Amino acid sequence: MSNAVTALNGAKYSGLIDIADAGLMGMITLRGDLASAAMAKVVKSITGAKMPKPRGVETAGKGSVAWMSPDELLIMVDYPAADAAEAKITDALSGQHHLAVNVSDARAVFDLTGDHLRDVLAKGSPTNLNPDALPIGEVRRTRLGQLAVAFWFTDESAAKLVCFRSVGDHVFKWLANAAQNGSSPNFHSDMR
Amino acid sequence: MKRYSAFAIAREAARYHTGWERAWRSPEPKSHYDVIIIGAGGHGLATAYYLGKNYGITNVAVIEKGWLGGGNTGRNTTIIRSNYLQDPSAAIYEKARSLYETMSQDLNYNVMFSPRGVIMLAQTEHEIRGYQRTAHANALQGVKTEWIGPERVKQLVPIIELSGPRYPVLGGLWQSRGGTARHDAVAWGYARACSNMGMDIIQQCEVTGIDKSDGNVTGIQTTKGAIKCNKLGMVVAGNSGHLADMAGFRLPLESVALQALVSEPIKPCMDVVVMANTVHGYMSQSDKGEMVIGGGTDGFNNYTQRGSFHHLEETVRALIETFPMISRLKMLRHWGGIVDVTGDRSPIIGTTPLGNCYINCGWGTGGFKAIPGSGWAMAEVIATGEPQGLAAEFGLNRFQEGRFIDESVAAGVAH
Amino acid sequence: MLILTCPNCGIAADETELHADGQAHITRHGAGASDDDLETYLFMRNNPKGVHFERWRHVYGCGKWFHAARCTMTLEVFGTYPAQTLEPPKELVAKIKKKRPDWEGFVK
Amino acid sequence: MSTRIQTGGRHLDRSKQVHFNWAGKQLTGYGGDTLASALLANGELLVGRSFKYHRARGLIASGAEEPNALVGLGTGAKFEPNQRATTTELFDGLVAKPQNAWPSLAFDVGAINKMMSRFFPAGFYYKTFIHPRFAWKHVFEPIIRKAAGLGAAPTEKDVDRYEYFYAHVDVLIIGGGIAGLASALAAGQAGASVLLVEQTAHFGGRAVVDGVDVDDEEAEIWVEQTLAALREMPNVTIRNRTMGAGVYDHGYATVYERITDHAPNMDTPRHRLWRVRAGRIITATGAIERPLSFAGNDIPGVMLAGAVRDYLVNYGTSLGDRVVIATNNDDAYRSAIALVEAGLDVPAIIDARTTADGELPTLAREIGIRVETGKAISSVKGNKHVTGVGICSQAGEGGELEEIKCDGVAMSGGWSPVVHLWSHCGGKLNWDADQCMFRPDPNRPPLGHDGAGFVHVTGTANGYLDAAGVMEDAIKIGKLAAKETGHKPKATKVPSVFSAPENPIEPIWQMPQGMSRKLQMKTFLDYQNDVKVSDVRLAAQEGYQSVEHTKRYTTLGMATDQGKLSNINGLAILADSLNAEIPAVGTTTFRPPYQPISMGAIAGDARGELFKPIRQSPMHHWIDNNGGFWEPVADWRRPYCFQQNGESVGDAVTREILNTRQNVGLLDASTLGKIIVKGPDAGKFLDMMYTNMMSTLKVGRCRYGLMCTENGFLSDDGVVARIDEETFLCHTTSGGSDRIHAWMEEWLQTEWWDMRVYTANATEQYAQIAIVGPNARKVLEKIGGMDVSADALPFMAFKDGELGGIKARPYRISFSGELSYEIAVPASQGQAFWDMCMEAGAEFGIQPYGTECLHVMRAEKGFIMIGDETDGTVIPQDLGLSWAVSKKKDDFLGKRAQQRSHMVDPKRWRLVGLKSVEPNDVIPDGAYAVDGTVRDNGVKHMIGRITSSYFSPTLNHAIAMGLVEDGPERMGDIIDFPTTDGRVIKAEICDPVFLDPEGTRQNV
Ligand SMILES: Cc1cc2nc3c(=O)[nH]c(=O)nc-3n(C[C@H](O)[C@H](O)[C@H](O)COP(=O)(O)OP(=O)(O)OC[C@H]3O[C@@H](n4cnc5c(N)ncnc54)[C@H](O)[C@@H]3O)c2cc1C
Ligand SMILES: NC(=O)c1ccc[n+]([C@@H]2O[C@H](COP(=O)([O-])OP(=O)(O)OC[C@H]3O[C@@H](n4cnc5c(N)ncnc54)[C@H](O)[C@@H]3O)[C@@H](O)[C@H]2O)c1
Ligand SMILES: Cc1cc2nc3c(=O)[nH]c(=O)nc-3n(C[C@H](O)[C@H](O)[C@H](O)COP(=O)(O)O)c2cc1C
Ligand SMILES: [Zn+2]
Repeated sequence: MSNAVTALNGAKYSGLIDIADAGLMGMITLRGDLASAAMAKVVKSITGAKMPKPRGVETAGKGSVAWMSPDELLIMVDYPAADAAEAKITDALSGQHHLAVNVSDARAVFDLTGDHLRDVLAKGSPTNLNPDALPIGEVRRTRLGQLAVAFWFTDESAAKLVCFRSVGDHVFKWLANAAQNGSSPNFHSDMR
Repeated sequence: MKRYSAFAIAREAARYHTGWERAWRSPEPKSHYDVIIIGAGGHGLATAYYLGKNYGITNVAVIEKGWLGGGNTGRNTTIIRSNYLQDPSAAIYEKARSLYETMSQDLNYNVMFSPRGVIMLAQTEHEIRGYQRTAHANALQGVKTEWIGPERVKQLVPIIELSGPRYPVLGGLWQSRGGTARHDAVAWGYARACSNMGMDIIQQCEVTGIDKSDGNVTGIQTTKGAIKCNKLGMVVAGNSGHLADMAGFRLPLESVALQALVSEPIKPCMDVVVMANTVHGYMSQSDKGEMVIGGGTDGFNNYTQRGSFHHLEETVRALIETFPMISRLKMLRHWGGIVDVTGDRSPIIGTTPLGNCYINCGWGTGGFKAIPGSGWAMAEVIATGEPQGLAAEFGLNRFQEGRFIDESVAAGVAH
Repeated sequence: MLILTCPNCGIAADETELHADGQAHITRHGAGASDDDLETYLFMRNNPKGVHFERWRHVYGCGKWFHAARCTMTLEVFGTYPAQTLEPPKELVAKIKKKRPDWEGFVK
Repeated sequence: MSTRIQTGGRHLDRSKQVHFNWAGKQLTGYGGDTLASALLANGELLVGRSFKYHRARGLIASGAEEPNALVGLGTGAKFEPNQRATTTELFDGLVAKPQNAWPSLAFDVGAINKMMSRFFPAGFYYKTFIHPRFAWKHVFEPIIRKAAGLGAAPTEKDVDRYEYFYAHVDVLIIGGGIAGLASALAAGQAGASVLLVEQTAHFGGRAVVDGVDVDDEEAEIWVEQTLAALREMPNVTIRNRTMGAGVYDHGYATVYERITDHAPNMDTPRHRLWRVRAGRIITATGAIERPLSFAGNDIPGVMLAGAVRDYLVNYGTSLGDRVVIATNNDDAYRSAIALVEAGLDVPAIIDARTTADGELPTLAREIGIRVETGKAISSVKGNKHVTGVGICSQAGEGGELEEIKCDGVAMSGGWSPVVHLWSHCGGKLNWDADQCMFRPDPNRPPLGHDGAGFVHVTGTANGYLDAAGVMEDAIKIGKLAAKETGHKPKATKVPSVFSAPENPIEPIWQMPQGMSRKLQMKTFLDYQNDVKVSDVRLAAQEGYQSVEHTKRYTTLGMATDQGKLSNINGLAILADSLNAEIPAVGTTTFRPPYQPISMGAIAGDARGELFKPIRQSPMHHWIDNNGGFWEPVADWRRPYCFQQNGESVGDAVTREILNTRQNVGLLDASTLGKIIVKGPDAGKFLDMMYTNMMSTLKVGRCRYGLMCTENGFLSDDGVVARIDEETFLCHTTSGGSDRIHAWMEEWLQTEWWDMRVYTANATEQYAQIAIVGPNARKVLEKIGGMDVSADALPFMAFKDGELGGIKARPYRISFSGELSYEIAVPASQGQAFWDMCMEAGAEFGIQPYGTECLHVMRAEKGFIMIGDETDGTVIPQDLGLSWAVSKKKDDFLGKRAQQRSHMVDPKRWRLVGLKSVEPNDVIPDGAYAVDGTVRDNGVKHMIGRITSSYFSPTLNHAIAMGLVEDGPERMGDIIDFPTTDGRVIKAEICDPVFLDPEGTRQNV
């Protein structure tokens, strides 16, 4: 897999916030009965994390798991571990109706950091980005500009953002444009 | 009725214009009419006009809940063209377009029909093929259109950007005798002519019920009382579903908001009408100088005459890509109209489950251009009681048969 | 610019994150249906002035469909509920009745 | 003459000189000036020409309501027409020029219209220019267009940036006068999150100009303190130069921030359009003063009394040395007093009321001003500026009693609350006859998502003219909004507010009362659009009686100021003409935006590269660097062909076809949709989705499938592979992946939620690369890693394994009729695999090929293409695809619809091949076939049409596919295709499979 490249190919930008290609990440879309014990168990064994609450993201040593919809999780592990994790889930849930798909290559992942994070994202997303509406550790699937994205804050000035691979370039350009120095609306960053 | 002319104006100027008479009467409703038309929009008024003109039927009332011409006729972007793909559409829109050519003279009212030409831009290979198909069909239908290349487009519209980064202009379908007209004047001109034939246009009178007996309409209930009639025509655009509900039948349509906006007026910079369908925007410049811009429809049922703002964003975005100079113009006003969109996006003209009740609706986003043709056809249906002539293919029955008149197939839209 | 709360994920979603898709609770008429039923299924719509039940998808969010009861005259939203039902929940119908005493009630 | 005076000028920084250019002249103002105040200070009274009559016009107002002072601002790529001088802050290097005047503002040729104005009453153009017919388009319209239009069109591409910003707050407060500030404080103290916006650069509004006292000190002090307190609050955000533009459903508001208009060299976006979602919106937008309707009320030097005061107090600028006041209320006396206090002369106050004995008039008399009651202005003397006024009695018909020399007139017809934003989304108004104003009806507010009112109005906008009332109302409303958004308002003390008490206004809608039609023709209502009292009366007389008809007939209120000054005066005249009450006539509809906003701001950042997302395949950059000639395919870009050193697009396509058929070609097929469908009911589900039977497909095998809409029309096609007992992978067209995935989910979620099926859109997980041509197998064998022989991997099968060390799944499917493998590899390794193929294939003649080669090759094989052979009205049966429509299945989507009478009509056009009689004659795309007959209505009868048409280099012959009436029964017939250039192309009907009907090439 040495010849694997991300859609962003290591792109970086620094302005109101720092934008960076988060590199290859192992991701599995898991659909099924989120209430089932077997599901919680396999999620735990793969990521170390517990089952997230609606809209939640749980992170532990080996990986993270994000709640995507009432019957869907996004499991995040190291890129090389994804195939094995997928196989493990399929195996563990063999008796029950579910779907596990490796989507590691279908996405582009960004690391975003900086104090103006909420201000930059709010230039493109209609979702409520006030900290009480989107606290750390909650994932938001929304629109950024014209595209579907998901993001979550890992602390007040750091977030991960995921979009589809084919539009990684567009999202990068969009973010870089929105993060140009001197253009902060200073709504979230100054006032709160 | 005093005729309008330059001479009449000069005469009136001498007495400070105190001698002009009313353009139309505002009578109280009579108890009975041969024909009642509900809806004093362009289509309703044109129907009444041709009932009188073509069939000599003048004991007619046009009932309007608000002010005449205040529905979609008073809030559209006034594009007139007839380069439709399907035969029945091409026929009725071309009839309408040709009637627009002489409307000012026919009505003795300057409706400012301005055949300045309409270009529909092709911005993808798919669109090129669609428009070439339309051009072929139009040639056989007797509708004069022409496929033109990008250089010709630039000649006609110097402010256009041909090589937009996303959707370059690859050419266009050009109808040189398409154009615009002064929308309010169309309604006013017909109203004046109808009133002059002795018809009653009753404004501020809302129809609240339909009286029926034995599968026929006997009359209507209105906010100004009950009125009887021998025949009833419903021509109420976005309110058609509501009226049908009163009459006890359902229609294959939904009412949604369509929006438009105007910029502040500027000196003439664009002489033709441009439609960019891939990016959902169309624009023309009015005689007063505003850029008149139309956008997309909302996805949800709505009767508020307000649309959602994001459609304007999309439209303006697209038009700035196509005409970069408009970025520093300002939006003066935006508004919405409630359009009635049918299952195949083509209109309905014809009979209804009630014997003597006729319907004309479903013009959706594109019926201004059809007003005279539609009135002509609807008058024929009402007068003869038969769905025939230009209306023949537009009956309600087509939905059950699966016989659609679908204009969207060749990259076409309805505006 | 509507805002609707998605009952599937709990987000009060902006209209631009949603996809609207017309009347809800339409009965599918497939193979063997009469001409009338098929026409009703495919084309005939209530299109009311007033209370309307309709289908939405939280397309830029959880991706799930849901239903909303909304007034087409004021755009008031009476409530939203999951799409996996043949008719609106009773409590919602009661709530609407209370707000709109003249409303004829849910008709398919 | 207007000039700068020594004293006053709250906003001015007299230490800072600012140089600017007006109409080619270099002028100087001060920091803090607006363009309007600087022009006035420079004695530049004449600022514009009106729309219709090109009349000379001066400043009327000092703010957003200004109708006359519209200028062309900036140059080149930063030129902007129709910019209001009153809302343009002065900056060094500003360049502005007058509009709608030629050759110059002072001497305007168009002004000839003015002489003719008697012939151009409202709506004259409806009554003339009717004959001869062609003349409208060719003679009259061009003249009218040239004369109309205000500012010049920009010519260059805008170089500025724009952006959006989404903000969610409990309370949005629009307007930063004392009302807005007090509401913000009350709501903020209660803990609500507050956004307070003020359109100008300054807070405080009118109270600070009017000499109001708060807690025994000048209002300004309270304003500063309140601002300071608000700035301390973390839950409050404050923005100046930010206008509430529109109020929309469900608490949505557009708010227009002009970031760099006052300092255009800042390197930030020029405008930011905020989209605010607010729990409650408070509009504290104040009021706008009305002009008085007297003859000559548009002559430069006639100004609103409040504006005269604004220029004096805020900008240390006088309208003139001798200013006559005309009024029907007490407020205008403040202007008189302020002028006298500034050392200027007020020859008289002409008060139309019969008595004026309130505190302010008394004070005015005390300081020596002559007050005339029951009087009116009969005429304004002067042409390009005021030289005097004629006085008459208000009750009469305008007989002049006296002429008073003056160089300015300050008029006040009373104040109209700014109810625009309240009304945008349906808020209703009541007529307050005592105060002569429409004010919001709190019982009929705009309704939000929960059915409750979501807009409150406060302060003068809510009809309170006295400052104390404003303050009390504002605090109450601020608390109410906080409470309604879930907060607990604190008990606060209402500051004590003092302003001079006022006696009632009297309704004066024309001056004098009995003015003749002739005078009415000189009395302007709408300055910008030149609508006069006579025009409104004419509209009423002619039956254009609805206020909406009057508006459209006369254009009253349709100019760029949207009738901020004229609407109320106009409808009062209309009411009078109709003998109706003002509320019965009503207002026209208030529509956003409050003031015009830039198109740039509406479009935001989505311009240029960011205009629309372009989806890129994993090999996008390689293709771009290797001659790829792009074509948009849905949101993707795909290479139409790969151009090699200078060859034409057509030549490239021919080369690619021949090479692929003779050697081997490489196609990036990554854009094809790939949807995984899994579950115990997956087969059953797909049997409903596809017209053919999918549940019987064997694991490891592929099947071509068709999908239809419920109307029976073909909507997508693709190959389905069965991965395991429960799992299928469905390929869709490039444009179809999202649509078909959504379609599947829709059925699963909303109709068959009992089916145990999950789907996932895995389109972008894979790069999919097609290796096509006789040498395809050799290339893969060279790469190695998997047995790809015909036995191990037969036609219509697939296999999981590795190729060249990369996890791969080759499918033996063919869209070209050649030996072909479509290989899915992880997207991240797509480029690596592509490189491997190019390298390994070099010795076998491998070349990449694009979409056009793909299209021609599939047409040679008679394969249909969604979007070419289909257009949303075509059913599979039309295309000879009945074999793919299962007869065994009970049901599938579209089945029933395909049985309707029109769908089974034997006259439906059906697919055939068409071979031009003349081998090089490619039939144009979209051409129709005719049989020579003509229908009753003159239309030439059409019997078919072309769906795809190409020149086939393989066959060296023009080929086409088309739908033809009775086509399949007419093999060998020659039919005619007329072209738009008048030729007729003849073509023979044939089988659509032109090449290798037995399939020997692909099945090896
Ligand atoms: C923003 C916008 C842009 C458009 N652009 C174009 C364009 O560029 N070109 C084009 O060709 N078309 C365009 N259209 C479409 C076009 O405006 C309409 O198709 C056309 O005006 C419909 O005319 P009408 O007479 O059928 O309806 P309307 O003009 O809406 O008239 C219907 C009348 O019925 C009255 N009515 C309703 N219910 C009752 C009742 N119960 N009792 C009494 N009266 C009642 C209404 O008040 C109304 O006056 C556009 C539409 C909109 C909204
Ligand atoms: N006595 C009278 O006849 C009379 C008449 C009018 C006003 N007044 C006095 O004026 C004061 C009114 O105070 P107030 O606060 O209600 O009004 P105000 O006019 O003082 O303040 C309103 C503010 O809102 C701003 N604004 C208006 N529309 C806006 C928009 N769309 N977006 C952003 N900002 C916008 C204005 O620029 C202004 O600063 C009181 O002192 C009152 O007594 C008196
Ligand atoms: C072709 C056209 C041009 C228009 N030009 C103007 C204009 O110059 N100024 C203006 O204020 N409104 C203009 N309008 C908009 C009308 O004022 C009005 O908003 C529209 O007719 C809808 O009516 P409503 O806003 O009263 O509901 C125009 C409308 C149309 C259809
Ligand atoms: Zn959701």
